[in-house]
Order: sequence, then structure tokens, then C-alpha cells
Amino acid sequence: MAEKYKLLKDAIRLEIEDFTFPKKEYRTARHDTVLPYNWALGPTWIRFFDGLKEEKILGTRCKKCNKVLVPARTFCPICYEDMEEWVELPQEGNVETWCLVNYKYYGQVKKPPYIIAQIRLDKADCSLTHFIGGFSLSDLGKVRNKMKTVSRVKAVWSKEKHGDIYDIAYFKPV
Amino acid sequence: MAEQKEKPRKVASMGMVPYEMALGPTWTRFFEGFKEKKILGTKCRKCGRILVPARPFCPRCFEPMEEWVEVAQEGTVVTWSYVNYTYFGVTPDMIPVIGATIKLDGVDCGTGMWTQIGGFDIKDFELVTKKVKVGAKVRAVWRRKRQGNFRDIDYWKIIE
Amino acid sequence: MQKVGIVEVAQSAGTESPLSLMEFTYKPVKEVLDKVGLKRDEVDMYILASTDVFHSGMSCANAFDWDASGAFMKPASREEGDAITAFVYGCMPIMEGRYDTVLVVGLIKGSENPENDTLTSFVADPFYSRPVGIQETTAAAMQMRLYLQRYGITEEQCAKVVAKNLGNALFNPYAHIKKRVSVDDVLNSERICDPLKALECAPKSEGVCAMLLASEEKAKKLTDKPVWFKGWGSSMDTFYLGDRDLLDTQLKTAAASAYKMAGVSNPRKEIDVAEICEPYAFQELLWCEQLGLCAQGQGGKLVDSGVTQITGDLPVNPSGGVLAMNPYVARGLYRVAEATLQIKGKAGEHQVDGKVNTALAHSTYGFCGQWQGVVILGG
Amino acid sequence: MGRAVAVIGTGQTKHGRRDDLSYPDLVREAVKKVFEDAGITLKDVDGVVYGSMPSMMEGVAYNHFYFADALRVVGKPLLRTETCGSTGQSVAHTAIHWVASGMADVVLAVASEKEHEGDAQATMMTILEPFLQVVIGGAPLAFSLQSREWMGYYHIDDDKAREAASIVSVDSHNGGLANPFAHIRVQLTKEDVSTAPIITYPVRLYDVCPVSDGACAVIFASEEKAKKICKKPAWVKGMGFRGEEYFIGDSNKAVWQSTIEASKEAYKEAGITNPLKELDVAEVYNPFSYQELMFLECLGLCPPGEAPDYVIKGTFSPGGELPCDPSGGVLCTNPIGAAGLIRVAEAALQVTGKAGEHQVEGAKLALSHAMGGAEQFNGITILGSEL
Repeated sequence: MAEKYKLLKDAIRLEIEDFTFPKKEYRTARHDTVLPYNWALGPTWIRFFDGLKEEKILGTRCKKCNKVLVPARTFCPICYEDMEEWVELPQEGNVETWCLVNYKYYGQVKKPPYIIAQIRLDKADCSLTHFIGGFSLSDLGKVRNKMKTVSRVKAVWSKEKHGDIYDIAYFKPV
Repeated sequence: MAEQKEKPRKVASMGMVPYEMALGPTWTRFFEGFKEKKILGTKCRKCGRILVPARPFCPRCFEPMEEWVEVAQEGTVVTWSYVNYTYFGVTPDMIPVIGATIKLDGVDCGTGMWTQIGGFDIKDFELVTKKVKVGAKVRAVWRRKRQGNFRDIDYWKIIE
Repeated sequence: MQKVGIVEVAQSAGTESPLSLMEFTYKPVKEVLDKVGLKRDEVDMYILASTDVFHSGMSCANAFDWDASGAFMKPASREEGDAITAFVYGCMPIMEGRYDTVLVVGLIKGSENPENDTLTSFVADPFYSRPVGIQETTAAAMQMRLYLQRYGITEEQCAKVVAKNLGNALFNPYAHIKKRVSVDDVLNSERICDPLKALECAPKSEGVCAMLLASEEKAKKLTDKPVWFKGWGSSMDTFYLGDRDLLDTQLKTAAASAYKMAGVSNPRKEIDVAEICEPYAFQELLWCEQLGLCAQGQGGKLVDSGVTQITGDLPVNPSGGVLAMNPYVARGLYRVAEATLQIKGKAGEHQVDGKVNTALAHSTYGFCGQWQGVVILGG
Repeated sequence: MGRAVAVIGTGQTKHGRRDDLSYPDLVREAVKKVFEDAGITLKDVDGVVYGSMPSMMEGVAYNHFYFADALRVVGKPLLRTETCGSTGQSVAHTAIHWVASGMADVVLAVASEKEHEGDAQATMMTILEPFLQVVIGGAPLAFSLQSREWMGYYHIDDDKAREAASIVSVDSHNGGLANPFAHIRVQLTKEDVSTAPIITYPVRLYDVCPVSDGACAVIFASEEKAKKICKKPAWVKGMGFRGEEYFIGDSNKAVWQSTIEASKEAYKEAGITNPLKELDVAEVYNPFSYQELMFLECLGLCPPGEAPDYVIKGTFSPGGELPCDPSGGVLCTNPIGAAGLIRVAEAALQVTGKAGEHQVEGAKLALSHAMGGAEQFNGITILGSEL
């Protein structure tokens, strides 16, 4: 399996962590599934991510129920109609709920601690899932207290953009 | 539908998930046999079939298979195929490979996908079609250093 | 429509096993067949439930699982998802009168997989939810905060669920976690994903559950106390968390159809015991509300009142639930099996006090309960 | 056997390399079409069955969650059935049992694959556990082994098998040209096929199915509903499914018992005693042309060991006694998880006279089939124009 990791390390330049199972007192076979993927974005995601590159958060409006959904959708999940009207959304919104991730697991997207939140952007009819940051997260008690007072947040953009969801670095309290 | 002007775009990524399987008593014993250059099977007390690799139970009779037998290391080629293409994880230096199902003498099933034929220049396809035939006799060739896994049998050699 | 009876169940313990997945699966299947006195090939059909990412690194899980499930050359299929769906699928051919007996098997060896959080992150879409860290625990933590905020449920009330369920598990020989914990232990355990604390999250367990179903006539021949399948309901929610009200789940819809099919009009009164899938402690309270076992927002008071204790009027998770034993995939079938044992009066040390006529088994998987399923059983 | 069940609509995407759409949007393409074809609304649907190949294929686990909106299953029950290559057939069977049981009147069955998003052969190697079955080669190895086992068992010489396999490939590719949904559209001669590069000997390039993206949706309904909603339903006449041992050496794969027994059960239910005579068309799962030869025998369509003779004689070619895979089959279109359901959809199109350019004139009784696993699983569904 080591060869496979090397193959993809070269191909994708990924940081690969080690994973160790708890020690077993019986014979086992380590068996890592390592597979390549090439996910087609399709026109809707392409346009949404191109928007992020230009520091715009784009949603789409359903002509039937009139709801604005973000990220942009090809079709309205309720009406099943194509969503053809594109809308640029304000970059501020309310925190609906959040969690503070303070533990490790294999394949984690970020080094803990970090905050994941549901953020209702102004004028949107659904919440956007993203990180909240811009302040120290090292003291859990302090974070909990601070977050009690946070209701409004605003997008902070990454300096280097790749046309993906990380083009928004995080949302910071306003 | 959104505008179709954009060219198709893809996100390249990798899925990596570690797993660790227990071999369990049956297959642990089977591979212990490999260390001593032995191929072990189990016999069903009901249908009398001997199966290799050894099994915890007979898949048909559904009774535990508790009787262990050492089986022959020679057998007959039931079928074979010449693998000559690559896919992710398989690099050009790893092919060609001759996969084969081999019916060991005295055993009631063929080997699964764990036996390959070798011992000559298998890159020479003409030679392969001349030498490898359904019904050919083969014998296991063991590695000198054995660790109790499938690699202990280096390849199966055509003996006639 | 034919009646379906549960004839017999067998389960394996949740603790780490040195057996191979094949040997581990074989045991409960063989146990059920031996208990009933049927040979493998005398069963008409087999339905398996296993899941590729929760399957020790092997895909097309049915390929490997076939032998140990007993399905060789029998009509069969596999559900990829919670094993409670295999139970429901198993009922169908009997209801239509096609087959008389169906054996259902749900299986997993959690010790061979990485953390459930690693695996459930693969459920998220690759462009958006996955890169922002959504998996089952982070999604549940956000659901929990909303629950605490909107209805004033306290962390203490959530912790009570853990103390209750792990307490029950001490009397369940198959449970994985055997540890008495107090409400304070839970409250003081590490805040791994605030507001979720370590002890409020289910473990990762082994587990094979096998169950024999039969038509009415056949069931009466095979056992003196069949348990009858009365109703089923299930519902799926929309995918993105941001599109949903996380506290208004599809469990309401699922429960409504299950009650309708079973003819249950007042669940709180008619249901004698409930086995609920609560991988996170607060979810037991939320699911109780949505199952109509208490009013909306009253889940906290429900646990405070003590009615959900094993000695209470409406015991919830007398087996210890998923908090004590979490064989992902198989856990839904474990709920049905435990509900069955309660009706049969064969739950042993964790048998509830009162007579059990009607029992509810619930399962869920997906972020914040995207899929919900409810089964009603009767004596 | 419970209530009668019928197919009241089908929908297929244009199969092929579909980088133009994200995966959920591809699924939606098939779902939209099936609703149009059946002429029903969301309200009419009681439940959804979905299936695909394993999560490892496209890297999204439990992808029915991801597709919940595209499948129009929000607020409804969903069952997820998966049995490897035979998934499409198993998905259909789940839907049929569901309706026959009386717990639902109308069930939408959907299956899909987007093979270009992953590496199919590398994924399929993960079907096997890591310590006993380890020879590299993927599905082509497994199924080439089987083809040669069959040739050896019946002493069929290489040249004869080669010729018959070439005919199968040419016929299928011609079918693909007539099918608007098919992926591979190429005119081939027998010589093109027999001299193409070797993949896993004796299998050559045009003996092998392509890597395809695609989705298929089929709506099943109870007798009462079908008669109310649909002018010309395709009735489910019989079905069967069998699987054998995990280790491929455990049984004789030349006389493939799971195909034989699954088809026997389906024929019995459909009241078919002479399938070659009684069937009008067969959609046989043929990812490898050599395998189709073996299937023709194991499905009881010709005597054991004689498939090459029958194929060379033209029995299964267009205009023959029992045309096989007029759609081009899996050789032209292989979104794996969907391929088995596409066979069901194509059988339905044939018996309802809606197959267009690849219609078999007057077809009334059609067989559809799929196989999967490490030479393990076979599923059959028979559809007819009469109840």
C-alpha cells in the first residue's frame, strides 16, 4: 500500500497522515483503501466557485417558490424547477447554530480547534455552512462566552483563491 | 439549468481510508501452514468436500469445518488469463500477470484469485500461449523466506 | 396482505472480536437457524445489510458476506444502509405470499474500521459540506445547540440520557460499553465538539444481528410466541443542512405512517417500550418528541419525569441503546431485535417490568437524521 | 404471488462521458424523464428505491443522501439496494416486492453510476479481502478466467469462440448505433474485434464494455394503478436472483449455477417452458462478449457448450430467432450500477413497442438480466405486454 500512497502523493501533492489502529493481540491485515477521484462540478458549481474567486457569494432564485438558495443550485429541492435566476448575496448574516470542534479524527479537514456554523446570509432563504474564526480559540470557556454574544458575522476572503469553498476563509464576528 | 457556456471542470482528489481486518483463527492457521511450506484445507463432515483456502464453515452445508488436512502442492489449471493493462495502483512494471484457477490434486474446489503462473518469460506472449493450457499440471514454488502470507508462494510452475 | 411474524433473533456482543468478519458473521446466523431447527437451505430468502465504507475496506459488501449469511444459491438481496431497511425488505416477500421464511442479517466489525467520523465525512458532498468539516458528529453538535437554545433543554437533561442508558446496558449481555456513569461524569467529560461531550457520543462497536421472519402459519409452527410486524414508516429529508430546520425532522412523517399502518392512535399510551437510535444523547429526547411520545420541546421534562427509565411507564432503550452499543449499519436491526425480546419476555435481566404488547423500534442515519425509519411490533 | 406489478414508465440519461454535469444533476436527468414518460406527479409516488456501485467508486458514501433532492424522495421512504454488478436488477426486484407486498402502490426505482469520477478497476479490486485473493487484474481478469473456464470445460477451440465473440460484439455495437442513449457508437467488423489489442487474453478491446456515466429510472405500479395511469404497461412476469460462494474456485463457473437457477425461477413464475421459442427479445448483461456466450447457455437459450454454434448461425442476431441486446447492451453502455436497471427499462421499451430504431418487431415477452460480484450474482426480470 505504501506504493499507492507514493503514487498519489506525487499526483495530488497531499499531506498524508499516518493512522494507527489500537494494538491487536491477534493477526490482522492492514488494508488501506486509496482511490483517485475526479468530480465533475457541472455548470452551477462552476459559476458559484467563479463567483467566489471574485469575492461574490452567489445564490439562485426559484421562479416558482421565489426562495433564494445558497450555494447556488441547479434546481429547487422543493419545486424541482430549474433555478435560472442568479442573485448576489450580502456577505453578512446571522449565526443560527455552531459547534466547536476540539478533537482529532483521521481525515479531518483542519487542525482543531475550529468552529463550524450555520450562517443565514441576509436575503437568503437557507443557511450556509462555513467556519467562524478571526479570534483565539485556544480557551474553550472564553470561546463559549464570546460566542454567546456573537450573532452577526461577515465573510473574510482568502488571499489566494482556487475557485473552491475555501476562497471564503471564514466568517468573523461583526 | 444554468448557462452551459462553461467548459467542464473537475476537482481531482483522493479517498484514503485505513482499515485493519482480523484474519481470525482459521486463516491465521492457514498462513501458519505457509511458513512450513504446507497448504492446508478443511474438510466438511457433511458433504465431505475439502476446500482451500481453509474455511471456518462449509458455505453450502453451513456446518463448521473443523477437520484440517494438508493438501497436495500440485494441481491442474482450470482456467487462466493474461492481464496486460493497468489501472490506478497498478504500474506498467507490475504487468503482465497470468492469473489462474488451479484445482489442487485431491481438493474439491479451485483456487481463488490468489494464484498466478510464472517461472518463465511471461512478457513473451507467444511463449505464454504455447506453455499455458487449460489442463496443464502445475506445482507451487515457495519463496525461501516465508512470512506467513500469500506471497510465500512465489508462483506456480508449469511442470508438463 | 399476509401477516409477518418474527420467529427468532440472535445477536453478537459489541466488544472487539478476534474472529474474522466471516467467522464473526457466521455465528449469530447459525445460532438463529439452530434455535429454530431449520437448515440453511430450508429458508426461502436472505436479506443482508452491510455498508461499503463500514465494511473493513471491502466494497460490494455482499460478495464477501454471502457465505456467512447463509445465502448460497437462495433468493437474496442486500440493503446498503441501516439494517432496519433489511428487516422491512424481508417482510415484503412474506406479505405478498411469495415466501414463507426470510432470514435477515445486519453486520459490521467496527474494530476494523477507522473512526465513524472519518467514514461519515464521506457522506458529505465533495464540493461544499465535506471541505467545511461536516460529518455526523459536527452536524449533530449543531443540531444539539439549536435544541438547547430553542426549547431551553439543559445539558443536564441530555446527560441524564447517558446515565440511564449506560445503566441499562449493565444488564444487557451484548452491550459494548459496560460502565456506570453519573450525570456529573457526563457533564465533566471532554467537550469534544461543543456542546457535545465525549460521553454523549456513541462508541464504534462490532455487531451482527440475525433474525428469522415467517408467514403467520409458518411462524406459529416454528415458535410458540411469534412477534408480529404491525407497521412501518420511513421518510427522507433534503440533503443540505442549511436547507432544513434541524429540529423539525422527517421522523414525524415516518412515525405518522408507521402509526397509521399499525393502527396506533395514541403512541404515548399504546406503546409499552421503545428502542430508539440515539448515537448522540440529546437525540433520544428530540426523537421522543417527534415520535409523539411527548409534546414538542418537552423531551427534557420527559427524562426528568423518570417515565423513560427501565422501571418507568414508557421505558426507552432498556437495552442501553446505541450509546452503549453502536454497530453502525446493524444498529437498526438491533433495535428491532431488542423490541422483539421485550415482547417475547425474553430480554433477561433488562426485561421491563410491565407487560409489553406493543413495542417501537426506531433507526436513523445520515446527518441530523436525514433518513428516519420506525417499526411497530405487537405481541 | 402478491399483486401484479407493472412498469409504467422509464427514463434514461444520455450515457457516456458526462463531465458536463455534477452527479446529482445527472441523476435528475433520468428522474425528470421518467416522470414525463409515466405522466404522473410526485404525489403519486409512495417510495423510492435507489442503487449504485459501492461508495468507493465515486467517493461519496450513502450517495442516496446526496441525491435525495434529485431523486424527489424528500418526505418519502427510501430503500437502498446494492448487490454489485447486479445492483440494477436487485433495485428493480426491491421495487417489485414493495409494490407486490401492498405497502406501496407506485415505486420509483433509480440506479446510476458516474464511472469517470473514479477508477472502476481499482475500485473493483476492493471487492476482495486483502490477504487471500490478491492477483491484480480487476473485473476483466475475473471474467476472462470464467470465459476460458467455459471454453476449457466444453472443449471449445479458441478460433470458434473468437468468431462467436466477435459476432456478439459487432451485433451489440450495431445496436448501440440505433440506440439514442448508448455510449459507444462505432461501426465494427468482425476483424476489427478479433485483432484489437489484448486486455486480458482471450479478451480484447472490443470484447470489453466501456467506462460510462449514466442513470436510469423506472416506475413500477400495482395492477390497479397501472391500469388507471398507463395505456400500455409492461407487466412483470417473473423474477429470480441467486448468488454463490465468495471464493471463485468453489464452484464450476462454466456451468454457472446462479444464472441457471435464477432464470429457472423466473421462467417458472412466468410460465415459460421453452425460453428460446417463447421469448421475443433478451437484454443479456454482456460486459464481455465471451461472457454473453456463456450466458446464452446458462439462461437456457441454447444447449450447454453450443452457444458459439447458435451465435454463428445467427440465432441471437438482429432478425434471428431471439435477438439479444438490440440496445447495444453493456458492451456499448456500462454505468455499472445502472446497467442492470437499463436492461429492465430496455425490456419494457421492447414489449411496449417504444424502442424506436432498435425495436424488435412485435416483441411481447422480454428477458432482462444482470450479474455481479466475483463471478457470484445473477438477477433476472421478465416483462411481458400482457398481464
